[in-house]
Amino acid sequence: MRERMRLAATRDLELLRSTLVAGREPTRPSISICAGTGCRAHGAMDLFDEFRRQLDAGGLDDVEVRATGCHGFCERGPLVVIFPKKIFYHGVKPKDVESVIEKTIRNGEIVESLLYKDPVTKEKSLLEHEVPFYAKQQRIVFRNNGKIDPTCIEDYIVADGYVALARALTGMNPEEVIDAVKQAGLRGRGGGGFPTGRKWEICRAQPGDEKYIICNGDEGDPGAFMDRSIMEGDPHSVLEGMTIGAFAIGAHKGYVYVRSEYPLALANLTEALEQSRSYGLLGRDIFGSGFAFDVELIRGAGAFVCGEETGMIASILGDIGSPRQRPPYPAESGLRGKPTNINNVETWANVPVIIERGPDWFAGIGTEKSKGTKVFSLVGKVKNTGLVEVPMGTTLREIVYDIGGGIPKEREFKAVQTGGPSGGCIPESLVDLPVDFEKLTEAGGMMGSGGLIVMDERTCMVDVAKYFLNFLVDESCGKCTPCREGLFQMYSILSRISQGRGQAGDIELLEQLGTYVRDTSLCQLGGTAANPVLSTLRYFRDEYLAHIEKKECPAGVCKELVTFRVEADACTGCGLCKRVCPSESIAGEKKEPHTIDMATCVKCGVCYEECRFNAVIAE
Amino acid sequence: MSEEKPKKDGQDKWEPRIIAFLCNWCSYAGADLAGMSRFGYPAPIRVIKVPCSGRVDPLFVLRSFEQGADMVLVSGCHPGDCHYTSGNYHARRKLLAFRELLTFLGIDPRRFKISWVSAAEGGKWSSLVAEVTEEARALGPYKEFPRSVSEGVSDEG
Amino acid sequence: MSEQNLFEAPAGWLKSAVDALLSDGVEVVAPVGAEDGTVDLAPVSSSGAITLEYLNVNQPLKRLFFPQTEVLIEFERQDDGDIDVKSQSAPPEEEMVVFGCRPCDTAALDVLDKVFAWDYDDLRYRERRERATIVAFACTGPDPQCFCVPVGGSPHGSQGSDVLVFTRDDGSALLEVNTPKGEKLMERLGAVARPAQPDSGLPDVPDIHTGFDPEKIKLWLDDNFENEFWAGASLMCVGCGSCTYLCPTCHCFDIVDEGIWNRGERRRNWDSCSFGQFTAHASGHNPRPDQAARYRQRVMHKFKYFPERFGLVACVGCGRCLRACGVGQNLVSVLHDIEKT
Amino acid sequence: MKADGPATDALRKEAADLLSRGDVGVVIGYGRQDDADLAAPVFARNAEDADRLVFDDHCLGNLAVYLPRSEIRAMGRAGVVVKGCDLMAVNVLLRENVIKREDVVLIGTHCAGVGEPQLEKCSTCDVHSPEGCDVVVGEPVDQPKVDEEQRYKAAAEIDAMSVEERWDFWRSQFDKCIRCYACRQVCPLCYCKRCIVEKNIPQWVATSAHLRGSIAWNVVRAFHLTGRCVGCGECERVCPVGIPLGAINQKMSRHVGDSYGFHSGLSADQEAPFTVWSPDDSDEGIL
Amino acid sequence: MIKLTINGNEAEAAEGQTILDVARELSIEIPTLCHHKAIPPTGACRICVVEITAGARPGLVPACAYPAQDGLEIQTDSERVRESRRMTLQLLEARCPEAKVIQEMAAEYGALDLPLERKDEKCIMCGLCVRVCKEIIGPAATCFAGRGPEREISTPYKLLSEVCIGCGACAFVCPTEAIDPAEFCSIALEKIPNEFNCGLDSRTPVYIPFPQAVPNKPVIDRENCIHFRTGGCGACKTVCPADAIDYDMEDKVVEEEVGAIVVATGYQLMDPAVYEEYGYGKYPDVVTSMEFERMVSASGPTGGGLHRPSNGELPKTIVFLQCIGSRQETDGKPYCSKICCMYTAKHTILYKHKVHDGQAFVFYMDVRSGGKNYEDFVRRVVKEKVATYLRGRVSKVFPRGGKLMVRGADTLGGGQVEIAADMVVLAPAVVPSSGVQELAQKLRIGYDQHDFLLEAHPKLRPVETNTAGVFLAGACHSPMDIPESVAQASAAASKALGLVTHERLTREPTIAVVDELTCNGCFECENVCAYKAIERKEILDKDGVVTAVLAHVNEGLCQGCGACGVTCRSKSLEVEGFRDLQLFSAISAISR
Repeated sequence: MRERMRLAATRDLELLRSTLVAGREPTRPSISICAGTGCRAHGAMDLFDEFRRQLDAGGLDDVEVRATGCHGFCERGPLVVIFPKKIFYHGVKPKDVESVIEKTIRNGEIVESLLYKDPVTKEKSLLEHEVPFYAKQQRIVFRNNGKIDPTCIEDYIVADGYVALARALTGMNPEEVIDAVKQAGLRGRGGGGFPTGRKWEICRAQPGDEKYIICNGDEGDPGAFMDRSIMEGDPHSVLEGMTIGAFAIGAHKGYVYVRSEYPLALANLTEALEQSRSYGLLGRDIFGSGFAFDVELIRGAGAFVCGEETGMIASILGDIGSPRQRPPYPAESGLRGKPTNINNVETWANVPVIIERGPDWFAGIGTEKSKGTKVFSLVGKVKNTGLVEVPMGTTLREIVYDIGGGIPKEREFKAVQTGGPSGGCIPESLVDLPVDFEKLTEAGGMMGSGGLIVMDERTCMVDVAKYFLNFLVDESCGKCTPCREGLFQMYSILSRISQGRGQAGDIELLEQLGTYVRDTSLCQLGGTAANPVLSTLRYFRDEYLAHIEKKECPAGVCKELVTFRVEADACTGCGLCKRVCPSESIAGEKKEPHTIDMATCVKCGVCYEECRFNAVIAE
Repeated sequence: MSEEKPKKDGQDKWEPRIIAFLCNWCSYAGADLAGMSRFGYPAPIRVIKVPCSGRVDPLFVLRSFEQGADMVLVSGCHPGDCHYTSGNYHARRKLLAFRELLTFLGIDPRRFKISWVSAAEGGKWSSLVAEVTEEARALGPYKEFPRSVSEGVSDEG
Repeated sequence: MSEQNLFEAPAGWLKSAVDALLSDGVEVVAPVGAEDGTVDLAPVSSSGAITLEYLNVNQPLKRLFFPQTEVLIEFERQDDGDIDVKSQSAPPEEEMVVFGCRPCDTAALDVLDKVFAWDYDDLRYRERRERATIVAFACTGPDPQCFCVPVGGSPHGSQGSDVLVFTRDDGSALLEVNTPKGEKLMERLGAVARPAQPDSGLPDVPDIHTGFDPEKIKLWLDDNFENEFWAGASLMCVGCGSCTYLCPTCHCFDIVDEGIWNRGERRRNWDSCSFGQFTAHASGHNPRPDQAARYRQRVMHKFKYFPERFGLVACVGCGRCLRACGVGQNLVSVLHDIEKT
Repeated sequence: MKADGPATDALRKEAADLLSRGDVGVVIGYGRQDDADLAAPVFARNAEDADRLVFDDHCLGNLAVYLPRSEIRAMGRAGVVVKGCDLMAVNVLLRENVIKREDVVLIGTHCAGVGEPQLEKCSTCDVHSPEGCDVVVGEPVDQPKVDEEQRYKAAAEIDAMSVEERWDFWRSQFDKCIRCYACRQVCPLCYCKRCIVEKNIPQWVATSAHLRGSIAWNVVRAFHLTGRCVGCGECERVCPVGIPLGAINQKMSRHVGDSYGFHSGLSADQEAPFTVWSPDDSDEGIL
Repeated sequence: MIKLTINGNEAEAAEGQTILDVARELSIEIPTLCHHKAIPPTGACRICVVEITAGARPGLVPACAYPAQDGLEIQTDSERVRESRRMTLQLLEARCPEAKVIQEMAAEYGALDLPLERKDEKCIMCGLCVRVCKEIIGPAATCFAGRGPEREISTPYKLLSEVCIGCGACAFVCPTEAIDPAEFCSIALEKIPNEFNCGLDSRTPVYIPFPQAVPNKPVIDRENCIHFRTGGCGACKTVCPADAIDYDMEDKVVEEEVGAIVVATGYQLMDPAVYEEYGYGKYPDVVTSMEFERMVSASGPTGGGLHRPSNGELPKTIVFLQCIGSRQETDGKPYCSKICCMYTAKHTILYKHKVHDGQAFVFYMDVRSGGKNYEDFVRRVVKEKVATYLRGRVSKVFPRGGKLMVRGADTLGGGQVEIAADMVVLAPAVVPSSGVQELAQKLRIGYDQHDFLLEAHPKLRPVETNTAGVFLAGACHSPMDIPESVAQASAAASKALGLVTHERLTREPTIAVVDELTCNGCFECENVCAYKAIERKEILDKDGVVTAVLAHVNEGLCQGCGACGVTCRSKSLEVEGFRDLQLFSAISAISR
């Protein structure tokens, strides 16, 4: 552990940075291994160890191996980048280490098999940004992800880290900072899209010396992990953003609220806090400006509702995470009754760049009302799942097809669900919708924190609505009647519809309840909770009607309404369905059409899903 | 009419002088009832109506003896029946104590009677009077007791 | 009055005299002892009841002439409504001889005689006095409460007695005859006593240690009707009548009517200036509202008013008031206090 | 007990303190005059007066008799020296609203008995040490066990006689009565502004000193003290003609004691037997 | 000053006021459930939503928790609002079908019967219990646990609460009686029996004694109140919206000078447990008629549901036993309690209303139905076979096979009968309320050997007592039913009015008078006066200083018995007409 000296002034930072840069040979090879949670799941840490072991063993102990934050292309992990050429390998296994060292490190050669090959064009990409997945992205928030070791503050400093803070604290006054953020047009990335600068301004204007800022890292949407990736991969960008924000608002204490399900994010943030403090980047008199600020890390218990700002404030104080009625808004009366500013991780991470590169630069990205980029977690029935950061205004088609690589198994794109569980479904017909706050909302979806779930023809929209509602029923804090009872009843209705017990009037009742829940719930969880139902009803009412009136599930998902059979003509007798059937209900000889015994079939739909010849028919 | 000589009723027969204090609500009413019921009782009894046996100052008894009574009777409501709630209870304590005192001083207690006679007890009244009159007759004139006025000359000098 | 006024009587003389008188039908009143040890003058039916063991008789001599209660008149309402009033007849005319009273008590008769024959001749009193012959016994051993001397008396004083007897321890006695009534008695007794030898000297007069000057006291009383002294002196007095009723000279009385429905009698009863109601008016007003006024009255009457009116102190120094007082009030001390001021 | 004993010293000091502090306007106590048998009352008005106070066995009187008197009340708060027996009379005076407790300072004296020879009542005294006084002076005295029968001995002797004998006995006693009312005047409980004897509309009691009047007087006196008399014996002590009044008082005390469990003077908040009743009172002797 | 508009009315609000506060000041009714004036608002139930139409983001907001803001325009009863409330109520009703408070509100909002999934919760999750405990009382013994529909009221880790002080504030504020601190408090909390319901249910230490109590206000039972026992709690004070709780209040003696007193202390039932043969107190299904009355009362402990106390089942056979203690010369009360025959007839009818196929039996000695239409009523019961009347006494009630065997004689039918009953109702003797003796002694009025108060004359002065100005009404005088009590009360009231409306009182001339010249002020007369007619009169000198306190006779109270005069030793009290002189004269005259 190297000695870290307190940076008493901006000069100290510059000095440190030049020292660090000088100490690094830009030409010397080094290895970045994505150690985001996705890649770790693919064995990234074993890979890391293997590289280290073999390098050391091979006398290459001066080659640095870095475990970096998430690169986003989780579908293909573990991802490895070899510097200085930035050669991009994907799906690297420990067995590949030997050849990578031998070929690429020692000899500068390429291991072809590890390069990305476009599934359509079959072209291989050598560098990361050449991969189509990355090509249409603009990585501002993710500027350092994959490049730096998140546990090493020096890496961040080398990457121009804390320059923005130095500038804000020593060269600007709080108003100027707020103006810059306003001018940049930054809007909250947590979902609401409230202008950040305006929010800061309100909080700053509140009387009193005791103010707080909070970083909302309680990312609870199923399938969303962009905040996690930032906290894991570039924690200092969040801390720097918070410190700048605190300066602008006049707060001296900040909290980062992270759920315990994110152990890596917690570890990296903890490390980052210690390092920042040791450099005096947190604490009193930062950069000699007289400004004092420190951050406390709060571990949440993983309740979705704690993402709601008043719920989070309650949780920080140790209370049960139930939201409270607003107004008063936290900006007026938040934590301990003091003015409190809450921004999402991604929002905070945007702040240093805005200060560093100027608001105009930032404002130049995106659409008229939505500036900058937005990170989406692209999941579902799409080939390239992962985190994507695109400028505001990028169309859904670009995201789903150009970045996501389209729908697998040649199935038809049906809809995309945006905004997390409380978001809405946007149908295929709106696939050219440019994504920004207003457009999504108009279409019945929402930006939310940036979940994008792609659905294909085999997705039952009633089931989708039921799925999300189930999540929300569970995650509702249960405080207010509409959310607790209303969602429960809606879920109950959806359940009976999906079970074929739907009755005339259920759709109207769902709409009635949905509107009621939306209009009267205490917090935004309830306020948006009906979205999955309302938006699917809006675009897929027929599907509901089919369930209710014909007792059919057109997508073949709702088990009670579906039976499976094998279309003998289409069946090639490959036996896949027989292999995957958990209840051994499928029989058939090789090359002969198979049959399903409905008496024992549990309607799991695996055969239906797996059959490559669409020979399994759901009716 | 000479008071100190035995009362003459035509046959030179001495009759005792019995002074009876009767409470208005019970004993007097009882005596009344006896009359209405035509129960007979001896004549020597001389009735003074008082509101309540509790109104009978024990000194009335002494006074009666001084004035020539051979026997004194105080009669009130039965315990618990007092028209005035508790007058007879007070009377009971005082009169019994007074009789105790008189007895101690040598005054024959048989000459001082206390009775409870209710408004309904006309019969009791009648028999009671008969009884005490008989007793008074047997006791004879209460000569020992110093009367207010002696025959002809004053009793003391 | 005969020149011979001293007689010698041998032991047993009293028995003989009493028996003789009784047999003559004379009422004899003599000292009789009671169970509680007190001795009082009472009619005797034999000489055996007489005792000589006493300093003085308990109750004063006056009651023989001025009884505590006596009927004055009787009245009766007639059938026609008229009231028939009968004066009580005079006391019986039988002779009475009183033995054993002391010179102080006989001296007190002087005081009573003056009162009852003053502006009104009290027939009853006079008649009782006239029928009685008083044989007083001279004092042989006065006690500390006795104070006859300062008020003009003497243990051997003959004032008021017809015969004064000097008893001797051996039962014999020397009899000094002071009045014709006495002479008459001696004649009647005849053999019981014989004239004494001229040299039969009288015994020595016992000493009375108490002394004060009634003149001096009167001088003070003359000026001190209103004086804080009375309040202080009377404080302990509880206002009973024992001193007055035992006093041989006190003579206040009250008149009451007693009776039954149609008949009654009017009585004269002793009364006492010590009593709170003594001077109470029917109006409710009481000129002697407190014990101080009443006690002052008692002293004034005896030592100022009476001497002014009758020329003698209305106190004979018998000491009964001192002895009888339940709370220890001492007239002599009070007089001494007056003398001292 | 000697006049110059510790009780006297303590008494004088206490009285002097009370008087000099102005706590009381007078201390009613006993004093000795020459060698008189009876310690006469002393009314100490100041600290010097207090030196005249004594307590010894000549202190027979019951000084409570002075408490109701207007002359004493006019002096202000009164301190009074009380023996245990006297205190009982004070309790009755308190009970009967004659005096207020705050108007008196009770100076109790431990007392082994008074009189030469000792008074009869002292032999059955169970209040040698008065309780409830403001201060108690003298040496505490052992409380011997009291024979209840002894307490009522005089009455019992008379009770043993026949009615006729009793009549003769009392007749001779009452014949002696001179109606001086010393018994009344010395009794602390005979505080009436106007005694019934002095009421003449009607004339309840003949004032004449004849047997009738004296019976009436003695009956009234005894009856009016029934349930109240504390047995201090002053009436009998001061009677100039020696009527055994104590026996009558004993008789009536015993009656209320036996019939109603009442013993007068034990405290100031008793309920006198003639002001209360119980439905369970005996009916014996009632026709 | 904040200016806003509610339903078109301009209103002013102070900083910190909520819309609800302002609306209530304007007497605009807004329903609430989770709101309590004493507890900071939470906005959970959403029943109080109102519509913001201008001045802020339009929409529905909870009036209880939404601050009044300048320029707000609010509709409290718009169709949108009503629809929202209706839905809230339907959802809550689906959750808590039994909750009366919801039913009542739902009735008002015309809630539809939507096909919702129904639960059977008691708790409407308003959270008042948790909030009052934490925010008002302090210990935070209760909390929310679980989320969403699983949210429930619990204690931390669902353990017995060590911090619960058992104050019951939670139960007090709970609108649906869903919480019982006894279930989670580590202190053993004893149920306080509800006296009015014969202890058949329990009540809180602060409670309204009974429905229609006058005044209809709560009282604090100090013996059971946590605050008075421990100094803690204080819940009722903090939650009381009217700030009406004052713990420093002491019982005070209120002295009123009145001209008349009407005694109407009523009656109680004799404890039938003294008759062991009927098993009262031993077998839970043996109840008194009063308990039965409460059971069948709609406002009673069971809300009118008649169940066997032993097992909650419907009593199919019921036996009414008459004269339990009444007309029992030897071991009870010799008198007839008078009301039992009629109320039992009523009870049989009530029973039939509750248990249509039930069988009722009545054991009676005589049916005494004197009174207007009374006999008709009893006849109807008998004729319509509402109940079977058996003339005879019951010798024993004993359990057998889950039933109560009632063994008795049927003297008309002949022989012994034994009925297997589910429930036995006893009609105990009517006795005067306890403590009436003490009261009577205070008032100086008489009472008989059963403690019933005595009238001055049974025929001529039936509502008067011997003490002037004291009158009787109702069963304190003797067993009587409602019409009789009302009649007597009316009579007593008229008598009392007759007394107090006259300028002067008429009284007997024979009353005591005091001779103030001789009165000693010993007040023994006061003690002997049965009528409290002796007063204490202060005698003042000319400077106004009290020189003496002497007896004085209240001429209105004195009845002239003369006991005072006898007690007075100084003879300062005499009764006019019976003066001592008059009696002396009588003695004298009669002695001739």
